[in-house]
Amino acid sequence: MNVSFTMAGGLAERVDQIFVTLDHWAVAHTPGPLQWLVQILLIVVPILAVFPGLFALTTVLERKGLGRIQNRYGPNRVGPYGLLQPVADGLKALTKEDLVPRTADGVVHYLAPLVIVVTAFLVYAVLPVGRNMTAVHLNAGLLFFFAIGSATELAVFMAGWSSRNKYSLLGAMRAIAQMISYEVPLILSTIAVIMIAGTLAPEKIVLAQASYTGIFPHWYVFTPWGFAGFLLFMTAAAAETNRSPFDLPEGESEIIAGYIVEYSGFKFALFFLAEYLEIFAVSGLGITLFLGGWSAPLSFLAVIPSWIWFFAKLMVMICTFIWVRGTLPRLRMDQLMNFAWKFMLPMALVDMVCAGVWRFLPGGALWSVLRWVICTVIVVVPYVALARGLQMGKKVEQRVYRYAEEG
Amino acid sequence: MLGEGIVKGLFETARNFLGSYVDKDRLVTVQYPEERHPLPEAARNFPFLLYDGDDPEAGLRCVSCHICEKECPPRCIYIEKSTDKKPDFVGKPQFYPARFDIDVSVCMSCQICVEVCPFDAIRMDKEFELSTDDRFGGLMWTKKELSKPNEYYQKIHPVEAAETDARRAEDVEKAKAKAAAAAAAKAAEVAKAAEAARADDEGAGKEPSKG
Amino acid sequence: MSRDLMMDATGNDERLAPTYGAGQHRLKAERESQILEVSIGPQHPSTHGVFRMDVKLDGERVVQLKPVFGYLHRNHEKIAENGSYLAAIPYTDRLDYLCSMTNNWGYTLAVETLAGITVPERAEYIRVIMAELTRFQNHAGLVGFLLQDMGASGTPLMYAFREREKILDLFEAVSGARMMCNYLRFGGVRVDCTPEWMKETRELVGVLPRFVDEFERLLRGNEILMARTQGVGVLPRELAVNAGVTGPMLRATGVNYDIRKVDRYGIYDRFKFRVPLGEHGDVYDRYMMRVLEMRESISILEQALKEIPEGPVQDPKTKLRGLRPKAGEAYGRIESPKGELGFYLISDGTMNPYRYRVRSPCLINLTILEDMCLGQSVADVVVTLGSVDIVMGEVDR
Amino acid sequence: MSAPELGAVGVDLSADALRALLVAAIEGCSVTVVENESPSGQRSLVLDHEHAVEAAIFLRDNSELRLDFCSNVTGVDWPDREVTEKVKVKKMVEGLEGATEQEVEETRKTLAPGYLEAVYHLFSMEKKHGPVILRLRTRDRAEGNHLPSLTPVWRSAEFQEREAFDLFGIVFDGHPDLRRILMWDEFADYPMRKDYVSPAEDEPVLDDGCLPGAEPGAEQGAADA
Repeated sequence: MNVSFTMAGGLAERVDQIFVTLDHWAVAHTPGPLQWLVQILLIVVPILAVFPGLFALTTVLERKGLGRIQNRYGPNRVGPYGLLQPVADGLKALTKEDLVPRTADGVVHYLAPLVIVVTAFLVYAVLPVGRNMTAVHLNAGLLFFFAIGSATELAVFMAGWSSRNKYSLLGAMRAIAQMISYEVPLILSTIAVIMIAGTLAPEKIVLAQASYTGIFPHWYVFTPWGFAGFLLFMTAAAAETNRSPFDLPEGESEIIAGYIVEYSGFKFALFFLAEYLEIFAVSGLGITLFLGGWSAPLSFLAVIPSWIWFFAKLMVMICTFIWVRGTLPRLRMDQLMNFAWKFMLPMALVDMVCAGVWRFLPGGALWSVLRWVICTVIVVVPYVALARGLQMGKKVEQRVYRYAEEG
Repeated sequence: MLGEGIVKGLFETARNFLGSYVDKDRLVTVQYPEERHPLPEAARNFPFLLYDGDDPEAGLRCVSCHICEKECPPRCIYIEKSTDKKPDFVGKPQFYPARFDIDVSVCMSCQICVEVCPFDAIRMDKEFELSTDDRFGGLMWTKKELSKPNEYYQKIHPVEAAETDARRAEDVEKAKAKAAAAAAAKAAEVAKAAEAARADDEGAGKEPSKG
Repeated sequence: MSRDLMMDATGNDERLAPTYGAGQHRLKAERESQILEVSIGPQHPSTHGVFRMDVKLDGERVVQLKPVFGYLHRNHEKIAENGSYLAAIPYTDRLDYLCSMTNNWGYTLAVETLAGITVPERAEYIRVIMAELTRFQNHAGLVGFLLQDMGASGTPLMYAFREREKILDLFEAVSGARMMCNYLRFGGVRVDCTPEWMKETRELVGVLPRFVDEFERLLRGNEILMARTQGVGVLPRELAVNAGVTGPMLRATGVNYDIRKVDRYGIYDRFKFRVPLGEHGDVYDRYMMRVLEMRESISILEQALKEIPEGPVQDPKTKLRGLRPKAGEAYGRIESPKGELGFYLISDGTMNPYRYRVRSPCLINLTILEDMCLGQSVADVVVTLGSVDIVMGEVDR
Repeated sequence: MSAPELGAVGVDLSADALRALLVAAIEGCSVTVVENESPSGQRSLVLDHEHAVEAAIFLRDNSELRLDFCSNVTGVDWPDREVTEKVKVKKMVEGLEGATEQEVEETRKTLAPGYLEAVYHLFSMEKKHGPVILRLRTRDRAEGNHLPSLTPVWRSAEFQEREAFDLFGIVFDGHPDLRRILMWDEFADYPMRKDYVSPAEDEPVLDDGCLPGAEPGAEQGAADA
């Protein structure tokens, strides 16, 4: 424990570290041979409790938020303000008949939702949700995150293949193509952060951003490369987790539900859960990398416990996802691929260059202004050029229409 | 192509999100069982039969003329004519329906029966909360279920009902006047006849005294 | 790509095949084994009802598409032939169940042509008001559904339905029903509109432009929408004319043919409105046609509401019940929101029409669905179908 | 509706003028005009089978007419009907004074053969005029139900001719894809014909027997138990 308890922030610190302290206390009061078990349980159980709870909250938040965006009320009948809606949904999913197509590959069909949920939970191991609140301290935490995260592709393809449905197969093919393509810009956009922070451990990346100039924090998002990287990361994350406008694998209006078309009842709920868990995880990673993780946005707000900040930021991210979902139509497969390889990938590389320039330009009053200008130019010019290049060959523009002459 | 259209769209949805909390024009949803839209006067759902007074049997306006049965586009009305007659609102003896059924599972609420009825006997109801836990029963509405008093009509379609009532009152007046005139004429005739009868003892009693 | 466009000639006479010729051209896949046969529909989220497309796919590329209909077939024409002239009106409501007012108008216009019935002035104005309100709500709904097909989570659809709700309230207030209005009669309309109704309509027409603006801000410049729709589902002009495509879909290809202008039925020659024309004939043009026509509808509504005279709304000489037109035939057509809605009636002098035929724009606009979709991906098929604007009630009749 | 005689650019679209044009342009083409007594005054032209496609191409491509838009295609069924007419015949009548030749009025019943008819409503998108109405008549309602297809001329006839085939049983020779369109493929009859008898409405439905207590004797069994 390298946290220094200062007199002034004593109470705040104690509240901040309350879960850590409780954990230590519980482990300390367990008989020696069982300590390893309690230690594991105290890591696993909170994750299994908190994030599915957040999932339940998010489903109702999403439905209400979308509702308000669309000028409706959203669910408001079950419980106060419709807050118990997820309970009703869960009960419904549990009591529904579990249908397996006769021609489906039974074992794989059964395993797919389990695999996807397990991998979705595993990535939380390296996510710092508060000061000293990382489940497993891994030096190569980011690598672990991406390695495990890409295992969901396996589950998706298992689901799509084993269902033996043409729509499932189309959905699975779309999903594989999309996830593999977007993993590249997703990982590349984090490299800029790794270069600057010089570490792969998420908690150290947070600590690198947890200092302040005056009252303003040193978050990476407030630099040109960081801002671009953040946008790239979140776009790729939306694609990676099949969120709108990249929800092609499920593309309801085209291939009905994609790879989950043959799932019903609780298995469907598991897919749903996994999807949201991935969103939380990848948003959490985005927060860790670019938004200062659990650190407070203004220095004097540090009295509020760090884990509250983490979840507050997470909620903001989720709300943004909902907002985007309520606004944008879906891309088409070839456009999606074009976007990944012709825009996202070059931009991620440019962002790396930008980060490198930022890193090696000297500090100082004049230089810091100059550094800002140079790096902004490095990011904006390719952005405009690439965005123009995306419509190469095809003229995509707003059109002006004529009217028939009066006759 | 720089994403400004997307940003514009995001602002529009944000405006709508916030607007739905303040602008009644945006949030048009009505929380149905607790609050309800007032139905417009013209609203229609399923037909019902009108009767005057308190007795649905005696006051039923329908004279079993079968016009609505023939004109009904989905043919969901079934009428059986009575064998005897009963007096209608102006006192003229008329047939009445021994049976008047509407199959509401077939009825398409088109109001053609109301339009073609020359006797103001059938009108459209506004009641729409008709669901029951009985899936197959209760879909054939009989005369008993269909008959509703004029007061009910006045309640749900006040303007229309006022017009109809005025017209019918006029008819009654006319009929009364006619009856009075006829009675006067008859009385004169009777007097004349009586005078004549006095001569040869032939009565005019065979003719009905009332028209 | 080594796939080539295989064109089968329909005959030796080249005059016979000015266009593709009745769905004869199909893309050939490299290997037959790559073909994936998918039946899109009849139960599919974006086939707009019980419509089915037998699609052959090579990857996600369409190499063959056969529309299959009839799931909602109820032989509307036979039903109408068995009933009287009046009894057919409520059935026309159920053709294109989003636009019952214009359906009524098409039918009453045919009967009026057949029997030589004149319509009072006020009724003509009311008809125009109703038809343009219908057009507005149909087009708004279409844009919503199109975006829904594109995967926009229903936001534009909900905005469209929000305004549609207000228009339907107006319909309900005057006709008694929101969708199945059954309002127009040959020789006029069923009941007169009250002054309060007129006032409400004027108020609504005043706020409708705001709604179109909102739509435009939300959608018009959206890059994803443009990328998804421009150059997708292109319909060549000659093919459109030859295949009898009508309505906004035809005008999106640049053909100036609006029956309101051509036939000047009703009193449409009294109003000033413009006919927007497209250039490319793709989905984006079709979408924009609808948006622009919504604005023109508002302008017609404003004029009609200003000029509407007092007077009777039903021709007193016309017998509604038991109409017996002279033996003969008539074809009456109007510009419904979806295209040319025609009614062909043959009378043999009795109370029932001898032949009653609906020329449904939806069905005929689907003729060229395959031509528009070949070589495109499944996602484009859905969007293209959405831009055709079909209602199964009218396709299957 | 403008009367068909009033073409937008002054082209004479009356049935007689068109008939003259067609007869002049196509050798051997026989065209008859069908009168229309109703106020609509929309008269139509009956084309013969052999020259129908030629005539259609002429109507479509003629630079004056340019009837490029075939709006409506439909079938009409005219069943066999008995024509009762009163004719005066000279006949030997056995009278009181023996047989004499006399003019006697007599009702004679003849069976006018029915036919199926395809009606095409043509308009011009270029010239903005119309309608011109074409009719094609089959020989009879049984085997002779063949007509030349005009789909190769106007693509818009594709689905509508299929519909006429489906509902009336008119076989269009030369149609590229003549299948049933609205009824299912196994359906045998032609529902829009006047002599079609629809099947009884109370056919068994799927619900029968699925509902608890709906099967016959269920109540009985419960009572026994």
